[in-house]
Amino acid sequence: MGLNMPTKKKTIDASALVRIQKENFSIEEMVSLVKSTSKGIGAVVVFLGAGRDVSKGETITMLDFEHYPGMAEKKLRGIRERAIANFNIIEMAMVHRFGPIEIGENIVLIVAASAHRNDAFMACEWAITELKRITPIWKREMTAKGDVWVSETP
Amino acid sequence: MGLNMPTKKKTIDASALVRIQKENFSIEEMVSLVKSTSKGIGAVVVFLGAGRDVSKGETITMLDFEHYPGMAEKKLRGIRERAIANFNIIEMAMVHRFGPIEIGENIVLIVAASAHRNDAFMACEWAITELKRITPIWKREMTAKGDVWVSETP
Amino acid sequence: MIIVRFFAMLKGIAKAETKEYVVNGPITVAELKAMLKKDFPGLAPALDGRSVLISVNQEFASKDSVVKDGDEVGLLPPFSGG
Amino acid sequence: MIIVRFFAMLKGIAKAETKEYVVNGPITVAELKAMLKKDFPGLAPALDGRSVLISVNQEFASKDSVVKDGDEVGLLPPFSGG
Repeated sequence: MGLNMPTKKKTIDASALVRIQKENFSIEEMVSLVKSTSKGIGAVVVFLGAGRDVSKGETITMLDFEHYPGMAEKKLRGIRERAIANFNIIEMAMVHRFGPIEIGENIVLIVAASAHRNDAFMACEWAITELKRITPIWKREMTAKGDVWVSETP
Repeated sequence: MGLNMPTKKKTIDASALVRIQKENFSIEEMVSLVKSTSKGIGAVVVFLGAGRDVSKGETITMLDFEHYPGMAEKKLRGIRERAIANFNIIEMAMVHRFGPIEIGENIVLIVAASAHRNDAFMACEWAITELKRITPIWKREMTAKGDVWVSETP
Repeated sequence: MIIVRFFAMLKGIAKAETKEYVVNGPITVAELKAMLKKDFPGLAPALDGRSVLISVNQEFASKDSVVKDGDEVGLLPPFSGG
Repeated sequence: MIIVRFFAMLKGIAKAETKEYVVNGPITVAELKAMLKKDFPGLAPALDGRSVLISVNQEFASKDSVVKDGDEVGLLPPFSGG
């Protein structure tokens, strides 16, 4: 009766799971896509980055993201592959937006799915840290004092 | 120009943020509700628990959750309040379902929102662990060998 | 009257969802447990072990906690939510 | 031809998005940097510092990496995605 049989995983094209896009994304849709890959998923951890109204004490009125088309996607695909190889997760999705982003809007989404929650938490946290470290994406903050390219990732 | 002014927080009734319900929940809706409380939110971490098809090597065909009405909600409200008091988060929402739940369906949702991501990760992980520890909710697994109440929380 | 609520597998063992007791004055949780074991012998192992928690008016209680007329007592087997 | 792409604040300093160089043979990243500094003196501090990374064909490169005809080079200031 299927005792100890590993649950089958459905393969989904990486281009659906890793995306850099101008338009907003649906959290529900990305979570559903990830969940659809395996009935063995018991835990999903999502990181959502949103535009804050204050950064280092400055009031922000708007954000603008630039990316290196091609290379940014490649780096995200690499992060997803390493996450799956190095953590005990079943699937991961990553979406980052570019272009103008209003305060409160979504910027980035990472979805990590595993059988047990600890693996999904670890992989999700690692992936967003790695994204910030190696993905060629740049943020410009519009403040009352003018526009500034953010050069430090906290 | 608002330098270092703490971003204002909008208070939302706890009954919208902490719920035990039979019907499914919308992740998007709960994340939006939490995000609506402050423009200072830069990071949202979500934990979603779903029904797995295998548990301890047994194939599961369906789940059924029972809760102690009143006490379960009270415990979740307490977890939310302690999360906000003890972690540097802005808001938290918690939803747990009861009744029959199919494999792959959503069971529990925790949404933690903060200015910076580390706080939201820590609070979200703490909250799901605490939920499992102190909330009077019980899971019954339907397997080929019969129905079993799960008595160990891993 | 004290109302005792059974949950999960305890409901199956007791073959009941609730049990009501009329008391003349306050009693302890330990005394209530003794009454329950008499009425539901099948619950004895669970009530004697450490894994079943007791709540009084929806707050966790100890064996010395006082239960009085109008109180609601819960017999809570190990939780498995989440 | 080698195409050099400027990003974020470097685009503002260079007042250009790209710069193309015709080369007779392979050169190193260090040699390409010297050419860029000559054509865009404003980029010198960024190119001499450690914070700007260089990519060749969308992979991170070092100063000794070889750049040849048809390659795409990226001048990448510190990332701030996420």
